[in-house]
Amino acid sequence: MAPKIGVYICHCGSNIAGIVDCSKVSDFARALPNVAVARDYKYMCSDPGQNLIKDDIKKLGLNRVVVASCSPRMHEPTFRRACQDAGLNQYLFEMANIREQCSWVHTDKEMATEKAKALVAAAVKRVALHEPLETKEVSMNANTLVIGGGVAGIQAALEIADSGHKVYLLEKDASIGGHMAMFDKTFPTLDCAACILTPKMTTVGQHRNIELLANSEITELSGYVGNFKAKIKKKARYIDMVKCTGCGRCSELCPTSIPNEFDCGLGKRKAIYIPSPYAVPNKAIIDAKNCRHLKGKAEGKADVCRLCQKGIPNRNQPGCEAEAIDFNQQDEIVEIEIGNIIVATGFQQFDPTKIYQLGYGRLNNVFTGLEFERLTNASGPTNGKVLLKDGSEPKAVAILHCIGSRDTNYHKYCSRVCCMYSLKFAHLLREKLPDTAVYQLYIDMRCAGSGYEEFYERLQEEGVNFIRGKAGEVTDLTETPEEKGKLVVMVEDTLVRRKRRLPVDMVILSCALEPRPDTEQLARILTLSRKADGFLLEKHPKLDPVATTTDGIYIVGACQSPKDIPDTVAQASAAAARVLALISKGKVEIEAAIAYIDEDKCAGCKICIDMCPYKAISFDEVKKVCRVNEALCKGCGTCVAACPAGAIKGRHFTTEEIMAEIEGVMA
Amino acid sequence: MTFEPKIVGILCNWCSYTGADLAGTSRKKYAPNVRIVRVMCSGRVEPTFVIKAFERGADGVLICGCHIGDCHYQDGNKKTARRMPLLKKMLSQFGIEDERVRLEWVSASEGDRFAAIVNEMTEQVRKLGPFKSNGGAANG
Amino acid sequence: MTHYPYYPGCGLSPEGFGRAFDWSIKGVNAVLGLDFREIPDWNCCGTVPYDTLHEEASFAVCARNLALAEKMGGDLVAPCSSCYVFLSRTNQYLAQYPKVKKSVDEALAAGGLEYHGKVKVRKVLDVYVNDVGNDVIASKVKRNLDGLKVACYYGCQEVRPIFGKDHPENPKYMDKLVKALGAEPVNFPFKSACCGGSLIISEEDASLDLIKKLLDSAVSNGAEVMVTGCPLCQLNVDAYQSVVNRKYKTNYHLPVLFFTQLMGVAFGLDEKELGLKTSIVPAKKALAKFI
Amino acid sequence: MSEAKTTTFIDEICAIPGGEDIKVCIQCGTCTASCPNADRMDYSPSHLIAMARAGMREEVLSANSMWLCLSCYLCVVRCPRDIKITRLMHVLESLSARAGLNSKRTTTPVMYKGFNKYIANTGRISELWMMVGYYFRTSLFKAIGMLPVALSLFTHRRVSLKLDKMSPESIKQLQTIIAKAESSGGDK
Ligand SMILES: Cc1cc2nc3c(=O)[nH]c(=O)nc-3n(C[C@H](O)[C@H](O)[C@H](O)COP(=O)(O)OP(=O)(O)OC[C@H]3O[C@@H](n4cnc5c(N)ncnc54)[C@H](O)[C@@H]3O)c2cc1C
Ligand SMILES: Cc1cc2nc3c(=O)[nH]c(=O)nc-3n(C[C@H](O)[C@H](O)[C@H](O)COP(=O)(O)OP(=O)(O)OC[C@H]3O[C@@H](n4cnc5c(N)ncnc54)[C@H](O)[C@@H]3O)c2cc1C
Ligand code: SF4
Ligand code: SF4
Ligand code: SF4
Ligand code: SF4
Ligand code: SF4
Ligand code: SF4
Ligand code: SF4
Ligand code: SF4
Repeated sequence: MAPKIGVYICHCGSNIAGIVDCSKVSDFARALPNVAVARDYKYMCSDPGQNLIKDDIKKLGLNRVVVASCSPRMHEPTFRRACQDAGLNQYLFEMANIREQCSWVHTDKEMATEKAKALVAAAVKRVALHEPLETKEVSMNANTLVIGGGVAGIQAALEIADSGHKVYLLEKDASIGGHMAMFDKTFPTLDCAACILTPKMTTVGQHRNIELLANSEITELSGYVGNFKAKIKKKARYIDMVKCTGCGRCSELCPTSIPNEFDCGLGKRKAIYIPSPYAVPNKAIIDAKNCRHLKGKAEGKADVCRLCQKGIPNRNQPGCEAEAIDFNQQDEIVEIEIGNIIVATGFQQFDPTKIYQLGYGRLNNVFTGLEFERLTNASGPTNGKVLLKDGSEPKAVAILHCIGSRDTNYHKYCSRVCCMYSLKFAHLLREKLPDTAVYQLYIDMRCAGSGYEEFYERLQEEGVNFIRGKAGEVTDLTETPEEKGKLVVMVEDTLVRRKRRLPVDMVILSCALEPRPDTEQLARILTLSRKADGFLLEKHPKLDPVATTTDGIYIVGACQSPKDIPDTVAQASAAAARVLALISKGKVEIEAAIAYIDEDKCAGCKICIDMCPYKAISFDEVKKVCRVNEALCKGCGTCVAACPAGAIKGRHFTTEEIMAEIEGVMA
Repeated sequence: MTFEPKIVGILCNWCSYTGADLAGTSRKKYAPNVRIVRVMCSGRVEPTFVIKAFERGADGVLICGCHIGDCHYQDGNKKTARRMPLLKKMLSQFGIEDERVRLEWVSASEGDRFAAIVNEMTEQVRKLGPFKSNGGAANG
Repeated sequence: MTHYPYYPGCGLSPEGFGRAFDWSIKGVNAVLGLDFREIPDWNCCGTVPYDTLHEEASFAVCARNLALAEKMGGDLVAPCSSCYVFLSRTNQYLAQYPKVKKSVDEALAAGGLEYHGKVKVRKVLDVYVNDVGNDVIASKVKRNLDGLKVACYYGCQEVRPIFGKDHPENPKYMDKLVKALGAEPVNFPFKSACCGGSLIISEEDASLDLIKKLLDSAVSNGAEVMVTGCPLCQLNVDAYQSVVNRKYKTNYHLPVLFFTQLMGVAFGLDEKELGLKTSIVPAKKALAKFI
Repeated sequence: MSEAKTTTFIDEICAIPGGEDIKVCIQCGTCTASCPNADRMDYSPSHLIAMARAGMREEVLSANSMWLCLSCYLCVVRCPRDIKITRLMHVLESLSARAGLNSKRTTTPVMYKGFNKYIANTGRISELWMMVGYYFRTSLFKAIGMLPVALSLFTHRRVSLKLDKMSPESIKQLQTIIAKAESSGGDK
């Protein structure tokens, strides 16, 4: 059937028409071979715009369509659907990108118009060669993997599990809870973090639809939306999870005491320990790096310590009575099959030792935000008392904003939550130590959220000293008697234009939220992309902020960008809804633009087999030819380029189609 | 009038094409000399595409893919990189100068970088002048 | 022998106030097997005053030296911190601003020169620590400076404008070198603070204040000598110590040496060759054990 | 103060390489908090930037602030917007001197001018002659105060009456280069 092509040039208001002369382009298109009709219109993606296409298909009997407008990443699905509605196979459509890659990036109208013409010519040449393709449907595995057990992962897991579907919740640490579990209060409502989070954590631990894989990490992923296979490494815990009752006797016996990560190193824990009072799972774990027995074993020493297991019999102190301790446990790899994945791996706090002049790690009583959270937490190392390293109470505290954020030397972005948690800290200080002076050193107060500005005003009323200026330096080199023994914060009060030296006892650094160091590795395993700032990249920042470019994988919470708990939870619920929608549909469409091997041309050289990243090509020993597994092929085309016999066809990206496009842009 | 080179850009869908889109959404201005052809993966690029472009009058070809390690299809770009020496050899047989063909890694967040590469390459090719094919005759 | 083009700058020139730095560098180089070759007929880098009042020409003034060095090949060594900053900065601006490059190229061409931006500018300390290495330096020590308490004073420009290899506020590489000589670097929080050298003539009060803080910190941390790699710092803290004492009623007697002089002492070089006597606060007492 | 004037002053600053940084300052005050001389300045470095952006040309150019900058670069190291404040200070000095507005409450410009004359004439600088020239032009009284320092420098062979000069051909070459750079005035 001879191609009969309709070409539609979009003005996109003035977005395109402001630079590209759209009527000239449509005149040009009209004269191209095989073009039956060419029109330009204000908004092609609008209903009237789409109707233009549908009507022409029906009335003029078009069998190919080209739209020149925005990026295909934006509206290809829209126009494909319009074609389909009018009875045309959706693959008989092609888009020319004359906005993102033309009108928005050029200033010379004439050259931009010429370029737009070339792009349209290319699309017209290409579309003439398009073939109708049928998308296939495969069934959908209803299980979901959630990676990361912070508030984001917990929320998503619960919503999916509650609707009756199985969830694997993967957490690399010994307990779920993430950062929120470390807080005492949360802004702006000052809810007790434990009161709102621990019930959810417990529910996760007991939910019959949730399989909690704590102390575990993902190592490999294969498959595609609806049918993923993941390899999970369950790291040895040295505890039998079934037998352990979480009684804590073992910890009491253990002689090895080390800084507790959960308390940011401000408190101590044992080598065998239960991560926190509300840990889920509430079971012991042995820290192999510090356990005397396991260290000894690694060095070939036969039997060191084991007090936790054996107890101290002569003092009538029995060891673990449940016989739950198992020093022979090994790391274990399990494989699970799932249909969807939600990534909720969160953030890490910026390490302020990098900013030498702030004295963190060098001067006593300079704390990070998370450390201060632990100091105010009733179950923290000081039982919630705000104390200096020497055990006394501070008389003056300075809270320093934007540490590692909004700073080209570290992170350019604003971390979005630190203004608010700094206010929270100020409030907790006013409440716990009413006579202590509190200074907030800020550049801008960023309090955009429901009830946030009101919280700021409340803190002003509570008598906190707000100084507009970023601290330049924290020093213990004092100059006057009243500074003696204190930390001096140097700052310009930019509202009065005076350099000030603030003598205080405690400095809190409101540190940036940054991507976790293993984000790159995780992105590689899951084939996700990252943004310039290192956080995971969403599919579209406005219109699809929870999906990724890989179908079936969603990102939620602080692994996408710094965000607070309300935003995190909203996003987690959104992703859960997306997953549930797919599960309820039960089927997924698989890509039709994939590779196909012409058995007559295939020489059986097997070069393609090694080329395929998805092991989609197998060799037929009988016919001595290769074959593509349609469910596994993702259509990258690497094999097509590599086949010496030219036997592989990359559907929708055939050599002829691409060549035609190249000829077209050069026309 | 200054010589306006024609350059064909072959970009992978996931990183580089998205990066070029980002240059657009952030309104970065760059030279209008590059016309972009989209492929799913830089690993799809065949030497014949490049030769075809020159044959049809291109003065340069720019190939862009995801950074090594970031390939949407795991390591298609590594395969592209491995094919480059072969491609360059073919090009020299056709009398095509090395500087006329560039392979660059551009991620989805590097709109700036994409614009800079286009400008730089346009200038470079402008300096080289229009490409005149020797039809590959000299070396067969 | 490794060769480097060498730019002594006005301070280290034969008539300059920091000539002892030049002498001691040469002495130490002989021991370490380094060859610094003076750029023939170099000119003053112009430093702050020139940049300030003739910003168009200041790049060209620096570039003339770079062009001459480029002909010689190799990394250029500029001992004075200010020369170092202004020469490196010229490289940076030439690369960053086409406008600057154009004007400099034209100016150089008028003088029959050209510069292609290939010269890397480095400090003596950087060459010693990173090209020679502290191990080699330690192996040349003849008189271990055991027990000598040293305040390593880097000054502001040595490490600052991101050209350096060390931390811009808490540099350590001079401390490590001093340790390699057997001496003991003391805690000295002001090690990269400014001495006010560039304004000592016109804004004396401000500068004296800064010098006093330096002396205070070094002496209270037990330093017996201060060493530095900047001729301006050395001049300032040495020559104005008596003025500080007069103004603040203090009584500092802290010898201020070039670190190369200290190296020379450890290598057993002759006191004269090192120009120890050019120090105004005498170093004799502090170094008595070693010379 | 008209808005047109506002744009002009900013343009003037941005036209000098390095001056354009002024646009991205977020007025955080880190530079001032770090500056060893801020307390002596008429306006702190960050204040000066704000005034410049507000188009307060005369006030900015007649301030002593930039002349008190020690070129210690501490502000540059710490500025969260990677602004080369030190360079900006030099830019303002240059504009101030050209406009003839330089502050009379600091003698730094006089010193700088003397310094630069040496470069133009001999290609190199002598500390001693520069000091002599400076005190001669500013205050003889101060010079007397500095006599002991000068004397001690002299007795320790730290300064010399001789001038270290380049060869006449090289001086000529340098002068040609300077003349060309100033005439092409790429920066102005
Ligand atoms: C000091 C401070 C105070 C704050 N105070 C408040 C407040 O008062 N109110 C508020 O709304 N917000 C506050 N926030 C922000 C809040 O912490 C975040 O919004 C929230 O923690 C984000 O939750 P998340 O689940 O995305 O990430 P996280 O809490 O970081 O949880 C991520 C989880 O994933 C796990 N994980 C990471 N990588 C992997 C992997 N590869 N495999 C398996 N598991 C993995 C981690 O171990 C962790 O359990 C504060 C932040 C800070 C730094
Ligand atoms: C000047 C301005 C510029 C902005 N620019 C940006 C920007 O650049 N980027 C950005 O991300 N955000 C921007 N925003 C914010 C953006 O507008 C909102 O985030 C967004 O519109 C919110 O969408 P919505 O659907 O919740 O509400 P709306 O857009 O207000 O839509 C609500 C709809 O509900 C209908 N409706 C109301 N009541 C009833 C009823 N009782 N029954 C039936 N229908 C009802 C209304 O008619 C309306 O159609 C901007 C906002 C403003 C004011
Ligand atoms: S390991 Fe044993 S002793 Fe320890 S918590 Fe579990 S049951 Fe109790
Ligand atoms: S073996 Fe000893 S060190 Fe190890 S966990 Fe048990 S009691 Fe602690
Ligand atoms: S939220 Fe506030 S403290 Fe945090 S980076 Fe943004 S402005 Fe700075
Ligand atoms: S109300 Fe709007 S304009 Fe004002 S601070 Fe909030 S976001 Fe900014
Ligand atoms: S590379 Fe081509 S010819 Fe070789 S086995 Fe694969 S399809 Fe067949
Ligand atoms: S196009 Fe070829 S290489 Fe790519 S996934 Fe499909 S079969 Fe594998
Ligand atoms: S430190 Fe930088 S951003 Fe902050 S006020 Fe100074 S110049 Fe502006
Ligand atoms: S360089 Fe100048 S402005 Fe900057 S901190 Fe030093 S003295 Fe202050």
